Amino acid sequence: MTDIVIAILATSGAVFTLLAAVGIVRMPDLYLRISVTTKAASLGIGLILFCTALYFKETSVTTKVLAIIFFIFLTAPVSAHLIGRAAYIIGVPLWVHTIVDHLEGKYDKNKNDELSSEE
Amino acid sequence: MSLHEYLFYIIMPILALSVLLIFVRFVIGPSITDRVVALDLLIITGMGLIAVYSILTDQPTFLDIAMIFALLAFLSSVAFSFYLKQRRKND
Amino acid sequence: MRTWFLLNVLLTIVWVALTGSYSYMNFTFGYVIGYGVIWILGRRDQGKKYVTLLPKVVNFVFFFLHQIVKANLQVAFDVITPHDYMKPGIVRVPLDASTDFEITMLANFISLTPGTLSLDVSNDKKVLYVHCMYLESEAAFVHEVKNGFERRLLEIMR
Amino acid sequence: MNTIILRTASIYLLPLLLIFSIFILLRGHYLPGGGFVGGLVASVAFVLHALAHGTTETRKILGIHPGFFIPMGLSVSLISASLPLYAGKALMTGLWYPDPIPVIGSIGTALFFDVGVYIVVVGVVLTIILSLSEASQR
Amino acid sequence: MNLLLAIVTGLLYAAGLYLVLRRSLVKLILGLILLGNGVNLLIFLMGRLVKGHPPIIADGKVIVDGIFADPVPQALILTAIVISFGLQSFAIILIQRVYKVVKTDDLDEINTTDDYA
Amino acid sequence: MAIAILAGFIFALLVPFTGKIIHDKLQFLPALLPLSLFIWFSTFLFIGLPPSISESTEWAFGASLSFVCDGLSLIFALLITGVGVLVFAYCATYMKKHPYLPRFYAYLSIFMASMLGLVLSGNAITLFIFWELTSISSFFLIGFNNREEPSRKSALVALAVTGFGGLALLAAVLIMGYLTGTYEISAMLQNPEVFTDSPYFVLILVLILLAAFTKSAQFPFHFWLPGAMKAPTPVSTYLHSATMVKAGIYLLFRFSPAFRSEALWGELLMVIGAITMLYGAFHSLLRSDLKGILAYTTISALGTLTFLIGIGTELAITAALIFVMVHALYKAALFLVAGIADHQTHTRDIQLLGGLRKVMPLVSIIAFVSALSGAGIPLTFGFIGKDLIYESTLHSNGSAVLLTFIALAANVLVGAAGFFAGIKPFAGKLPAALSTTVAPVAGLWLPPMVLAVLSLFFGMFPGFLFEPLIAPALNALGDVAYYPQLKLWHGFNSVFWLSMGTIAAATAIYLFTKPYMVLGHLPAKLNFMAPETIALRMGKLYTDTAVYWNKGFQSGYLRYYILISISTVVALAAAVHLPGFHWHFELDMIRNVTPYEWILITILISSVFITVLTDSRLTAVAAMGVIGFAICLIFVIYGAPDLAMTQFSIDTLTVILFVLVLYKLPRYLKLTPGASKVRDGILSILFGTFITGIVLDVLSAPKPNEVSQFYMDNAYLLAKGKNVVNVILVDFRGLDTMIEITVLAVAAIGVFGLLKLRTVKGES
Amino acid sequence: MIKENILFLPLVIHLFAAIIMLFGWGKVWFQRWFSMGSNALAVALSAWLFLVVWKGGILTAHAGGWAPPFGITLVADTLSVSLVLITSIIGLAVSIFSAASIISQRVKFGYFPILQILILGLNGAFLTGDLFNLYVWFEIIIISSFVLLTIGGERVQLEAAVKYFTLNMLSSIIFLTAIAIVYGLTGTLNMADLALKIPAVEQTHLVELTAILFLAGFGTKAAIFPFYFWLPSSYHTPPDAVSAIFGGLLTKLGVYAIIRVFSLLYADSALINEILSIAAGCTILAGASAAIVQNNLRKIFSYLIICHIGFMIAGIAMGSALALVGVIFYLFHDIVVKTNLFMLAGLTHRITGTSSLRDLGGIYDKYPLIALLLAVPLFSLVGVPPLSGFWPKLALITAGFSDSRWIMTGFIILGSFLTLLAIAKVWAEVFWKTPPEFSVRPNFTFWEKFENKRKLMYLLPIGFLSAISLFIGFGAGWVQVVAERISAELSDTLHYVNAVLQLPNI
Ligand code: NA
Ligand code: NA
Repeated sequence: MTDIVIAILATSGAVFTLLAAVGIVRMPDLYLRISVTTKAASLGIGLILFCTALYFKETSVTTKVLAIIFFIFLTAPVSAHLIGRAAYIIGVPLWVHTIVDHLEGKYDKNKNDELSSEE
Repeated sequence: MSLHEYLFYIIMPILALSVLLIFVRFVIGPSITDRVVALDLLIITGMGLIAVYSILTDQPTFLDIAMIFALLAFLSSVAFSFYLKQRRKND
Repeated sequence: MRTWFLLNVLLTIVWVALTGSYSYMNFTFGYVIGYGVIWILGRRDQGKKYVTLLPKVVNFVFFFLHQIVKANLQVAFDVITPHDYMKPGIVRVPLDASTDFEITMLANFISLTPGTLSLDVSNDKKVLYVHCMYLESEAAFVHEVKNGFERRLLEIMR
Repeated sequence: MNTIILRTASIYLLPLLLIFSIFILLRGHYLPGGGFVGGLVASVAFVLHALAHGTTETRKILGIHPGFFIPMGLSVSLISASLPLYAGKALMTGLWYPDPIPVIGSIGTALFFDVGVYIVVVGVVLTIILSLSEASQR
Repeated sequence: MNLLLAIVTGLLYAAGLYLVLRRSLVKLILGLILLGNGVNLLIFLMGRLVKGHPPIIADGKVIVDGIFADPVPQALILTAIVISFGLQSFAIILIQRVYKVVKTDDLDEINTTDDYA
Repeated sequence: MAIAILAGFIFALLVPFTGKIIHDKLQFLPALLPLSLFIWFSTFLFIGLPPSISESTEWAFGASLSFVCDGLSLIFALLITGVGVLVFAYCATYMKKHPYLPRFYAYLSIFMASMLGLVLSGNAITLFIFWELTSISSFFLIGFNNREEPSRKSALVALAVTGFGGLALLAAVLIMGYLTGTYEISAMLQNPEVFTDSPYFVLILVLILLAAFTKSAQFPFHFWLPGAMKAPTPVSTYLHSATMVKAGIYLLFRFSPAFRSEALWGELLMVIGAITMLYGAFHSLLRSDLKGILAYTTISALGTLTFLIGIGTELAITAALIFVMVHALYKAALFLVAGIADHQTHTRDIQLLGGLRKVMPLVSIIAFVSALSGAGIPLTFGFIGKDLIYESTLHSNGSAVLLTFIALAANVLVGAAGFFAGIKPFAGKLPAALSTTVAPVAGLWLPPMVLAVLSLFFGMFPGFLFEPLIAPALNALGDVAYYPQLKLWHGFNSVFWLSMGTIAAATAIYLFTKPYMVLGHLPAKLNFMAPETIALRMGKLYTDTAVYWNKGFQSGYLRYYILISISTVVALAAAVHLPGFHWHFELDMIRNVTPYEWILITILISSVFITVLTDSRLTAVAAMGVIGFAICLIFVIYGAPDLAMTQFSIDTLTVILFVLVLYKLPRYLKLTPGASKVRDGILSILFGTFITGIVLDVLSAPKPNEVSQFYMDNAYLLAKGKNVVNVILVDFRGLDTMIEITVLAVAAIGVFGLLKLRTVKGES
Repeated sequence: MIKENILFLPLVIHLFAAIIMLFGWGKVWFQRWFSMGSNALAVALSAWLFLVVWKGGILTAHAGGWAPPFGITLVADTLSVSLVLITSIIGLAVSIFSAASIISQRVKFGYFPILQILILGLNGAFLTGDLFNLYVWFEIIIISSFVLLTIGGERVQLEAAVKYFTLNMLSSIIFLTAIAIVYGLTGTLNMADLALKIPAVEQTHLVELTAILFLAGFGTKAAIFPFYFWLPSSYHTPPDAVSAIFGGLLTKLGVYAIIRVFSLLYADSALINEILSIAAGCTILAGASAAIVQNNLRKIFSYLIICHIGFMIAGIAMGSALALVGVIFYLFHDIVVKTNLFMLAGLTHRITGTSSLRDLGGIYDKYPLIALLLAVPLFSLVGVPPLSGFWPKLALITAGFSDSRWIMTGFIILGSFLTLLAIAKVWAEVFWKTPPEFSVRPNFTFWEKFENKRKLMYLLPIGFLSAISLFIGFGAGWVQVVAERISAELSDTLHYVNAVLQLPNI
């Protein structure tokens, strides 16, 4: 029974990961690649890690797995944000079909780390 | 097919294939940020490989490595983005 | 609220120590019992907010999982089919969330959802810039964010 | 870096990673980990904090100059290594408390030695990285 | 796998050497790091490959039964890695200082100490 | 006897601290040292040489402080201390004003002690030690006027030549010691067949001759001696005429009993001696500098001595022994006189000097007597010497006529040169420039006076010398068969006519020619083929080559250093490894490789290539990250979790460091030309292939597991840990870890210093 | 405390000293005095250790209490303890010299703790009986020397450091590769154990290969041809006190490692001896020739280091007992003299403000007593008999003749001759010559401006080492006895192995 659950979870995890992998190759610009990959992979790896918890059925392993998953879900969006932001600042181009860019011109030319205030 | 065989013959290859694909992005770039994203993802996927491998070898202790991977992947993303902006600043 | 949560944790620990079983189930059980005790004791005054928090959290978790799965499938479909359906754009979302913690949580949840990515927060913390993959209309997207993630999050956190 | 998302996240990451690092340190004698990796994780925690908040903030949290950890750690290690000399044994001979305790295992000089390693690593990595980022901000 | 890893080891040595022979300071350090990786792999191989059996005594046991990966090379590599980390970090800072002071990272211009004084 | 030698060294240590006293009140105090020694040695003349004057203390490596005073040593010891007394006394006046007088005395007494040690040593190594010390003290004395470039240069040249000879002597002594098993000279020379019959005989011979010839200024090594005249005149008198240059002669005397039987010895000595004496004699006539003339006549005299020893008959040896003394007496006197002339007139050029007899009649008599002795006029000691020389050449077996002719020619020239040096400055009119010249004080003329008196005394009563001095010396050299008659008058035999002819010819040259004016330009003209020029040019060639070689090797280009080092390693290692290396490929070797391993390897290899080939530094760094990641996964797969953790943490930290540093650095430039890329590529591939081969080779061998098995068995039981790797790190091999963290600590301190420390410019 | 624990003391003392000084970070006077004090204590401890070993024979101590070959064993035979003693003496001298000459800015940035750690590393390397541990000691020496080399961060220092670092790292990598292969063949790292196991390895070509790799690794540290390039490009750049300890000890460590490893693991390898012979000749020639043509005082000394390393390598290549006596004797002499020479260079630099022969001069006229003092190391180096350099050369040349190694002996003689010329030139230029004028340097405190105490601290270590040189020269008999015992111990591998592995003596 557990084995089947594990198999299912592992499969879906692996598939999500594969999706992310395909996505990162296929997506046309960096921002889309980040959008696609970070979460899909996080989800996929989270699922696979959960399999290990189920498989070993030990408190210590489960704790660890939960900790890792928590950690991934805490850090993945932060690093996605950081890289996306850095990319934007250094001028990594958006996809040509991007329809709107509200950030355009918002970064101070001199202090490009600073996003100007709204007022 | 036992769970181990399933993991070994199906899951591992899928993950390995993902790794390869991600690596393709790493190779083709084109911008350095692409490579950074690819590296990040590579490490995350590596965690999956390690998790499966820990089941295959019955060694839960490998999970600690996965934890370290997660931590350091984050750190390197932070560092790279720090660098990218600093470089811009100093250009 | 923190006090109440700590009280709950304390009660859980007492329970676990009393029963002497350190399994996850027992922890959860101890937490539920402690929660019940708090619910009974404090439902009329400040404890009320804490007591009502749990359903909200559960609600949010399900909402979030739903979002994730939905978005994932959408992205997945896009990825595996040859045609690109994306209509990406960077959208300016005005914020009601005011503390750093609230903004961070919101931004992270938005990022975690496939197809959207929080790019930056303005210096005065009033605006969040979000990169969105399937942007049908800007207003709709902003509304979706504000009524979806932001509202639910702020409900829990305030 | 000027992003509240990172800054906020790093505030929560710091204690989490420190706990994790101590965990890694203490169980090193039984399972993978130990003073070195533990120390690295701890320093990574502070480095993250420094990258997010700037070194001044991090120094405030540390309280003392990170370089000070180096002699501290070295002396912990060296003292636990040379304690056996006073007991008439060779340098670094393990002296053990008789009964093992859970998670950590046996308490003995080797453990304190590893703690010293941990502290040294924290001191070294932080000294290097904090001085470097200070120098690069100049 | 022995064969593949032997080739990889050789490749790391070769690449390290090649980079060390360039004129850029950065490449010099990268080359040294690659060489360090090569050495680590070589030490690891010298302990002979054993798959999936880390040298850890299982719960409830007092010795390791059966086959196990040789722990000695692992310990040696750990020591070597840490040491090279110390050296490398110093070297990395050094190249920064060199660049600041000499204003070049071209190794060919860093040869005043061999001049006839 | 050791005390006698030591006295000089102790004196040298004390004298620099005497301060002013040595300049005035106690100015003659230093002369007491050689005087007392001279008296001590003189006692041997009267009480005879007790057979047991040999003291021995083991030192090290076969050297022992053993001193033997036989007849030969005694002659030299008396010369050294005797001339020493006079020179020291002379200096007291001559150098009185010199600020460096104390150290001058120190050098001089070191020299005297060393020279005594040299002639008294019974041990060959000790002899060598003193030999070198004489060279060194000579170096200091030649360079005594240290502020003058020519002085320094001459000192260097002299040291180079004599130092070279010294090493030859060392080599010779060591080979002989090795062959005979002893360094005690007497024992060494007891069975000369041991080395005369050995295959190394010629080598030993050549080495000894090199030593002797360099020290005694034989052609073509003579050139340092004229240069040595840059030293103050007393030094020239003492070292470069009377004593030190005779050290080589002493050596030849000492070893002649052992080598005499070999024809080569005699032939070489005669040839070189003859060339030297003619060369020196001829050159002496071309000089107008007083000391130059004296230097070349000294060279000629040294050649004569070598020549005589080469003839090797008892008569010749006797002649040589006598001539040593003759030469010391007259040449020292002439040098001191030259010093007086210089001191009083501030010039040494005989073209400018003249008529000084009017100012300093006493000195002119001294000079006259000495010059006559040099020319071999009867009633002077020189006559006895010349007499014996002609006798030995005439009685030599073989080409007596030729030898006699050579001796004659040299004597004529040297005699004339002696006149130019000893008579010319005093004869004729006093030039106007010298009109203010005053007579020297007694402290200056007394010492040469003693010498001149002795020249006359021994010239008239040569027999005094034989019993106490010459006979024991001959004895010491193993010659007992024939005692030549030392007397003033032998009758009108051929020897007498030769002597007379010599005098007549020399006088004629002096009176009727001015070779230093007519031919004075010759030395400069022929300079290009002078041995000195050739030697210096060879030295220059050598230093040029050294510069060239040094610039080639120590080019400053790091990559060439690496290239050379690694190529050497690869070449050497391949040379030993390839012959024993047999390897063949089997498919089995890769059959068990799983797909994920293939992928890992693919990634790893590609990343290596990216690192090497990319144009972007950051990509290279990121690719390094991937390499680390892949290696880390390999570690995981093959059971090394600790390694994986550490490797990955370290890699990441390194990447971070790089990243923090990189943006300060310039971008990669295309710097290296293609050709060197190919070259480096080939070397790298060879290196890599070689490593791969080694790895496979080792992996095909069995590995004993004793140590790891011990760790696995005892990690828990004895060291209370279950993670064996960690137990090794903190317990079994904890010392490594202790040092390792110290390494980290040092690195951190270093980084901190690099980043924060700025030294004040200029201060260091 | 058990007797064997004495062995740890020369290590522990320096590490403790370093740590305590790190706690006193930035306290200049404390660091200076504490460093000198601990070095003085170290001399006493080393002397004690020397006496214990001299009386009782080879002493071993097992870190962690693990019997060899399982733990790391420290082995003190006569060679090791002699070198530890000399290192301590040099350490004391350099410490005093540093206290006088190292500016307070450098002291504030950890100069003295790192000096202590460098000495610690040297002592450790001399005492260890474990191959990998030797590598670790080598590394600590590299890193601390690296830091000392760069401390202050002046341009030449940095440039030098790049070369120093790279070539030393490469040698470490080669060394480590060799260790790995040895481990892969034998499964052990204890040198005594290896001495037993290596002969049993069937693939002799691999064994010889490791010998070559070790040779390259150690050869780089020892600065033999063609691995010496790092030395002349770096040794003249750091502060003089640093050059002094580098020049005295670091290359000699390489020589020690060659002696130790080759006498234990590859005794009587004809191939290695052949290679060493060629290397020795080239080393002598390269070093001496370059020394002749250099114009920087410290560079001349640097090249002379190389030349004289060649002497020692030549002796090792000859391999006879007498040759080894010569090598050991030379090692002792050279350590003392080279350290002293670089301090001398420091002193002349302090007096004249320059290290270039062109601008140097006048010391003989102005400071005759200093000139006299400095003459001792200079002429000891040349091997003017009977000073210290003479005796080992005597032994080496004799050994060369006894083994009919004519060419190599010729090289030694040639090297001696060229050394003589180089030093004579130094003497003439630095001491005799009247300098153009003493250079004017802002911010530079000339010797004349020093107060007497500081002058004394400059002269004290030079005088101290000169006295030791004189002792080695005039008391050559005693040193010979020590060297002969070491030579005998080195030839008797079995005795060493038995002492370490505690097998019953056969
Ligand atoms: Na560990
Ligand atoms: Na020498």
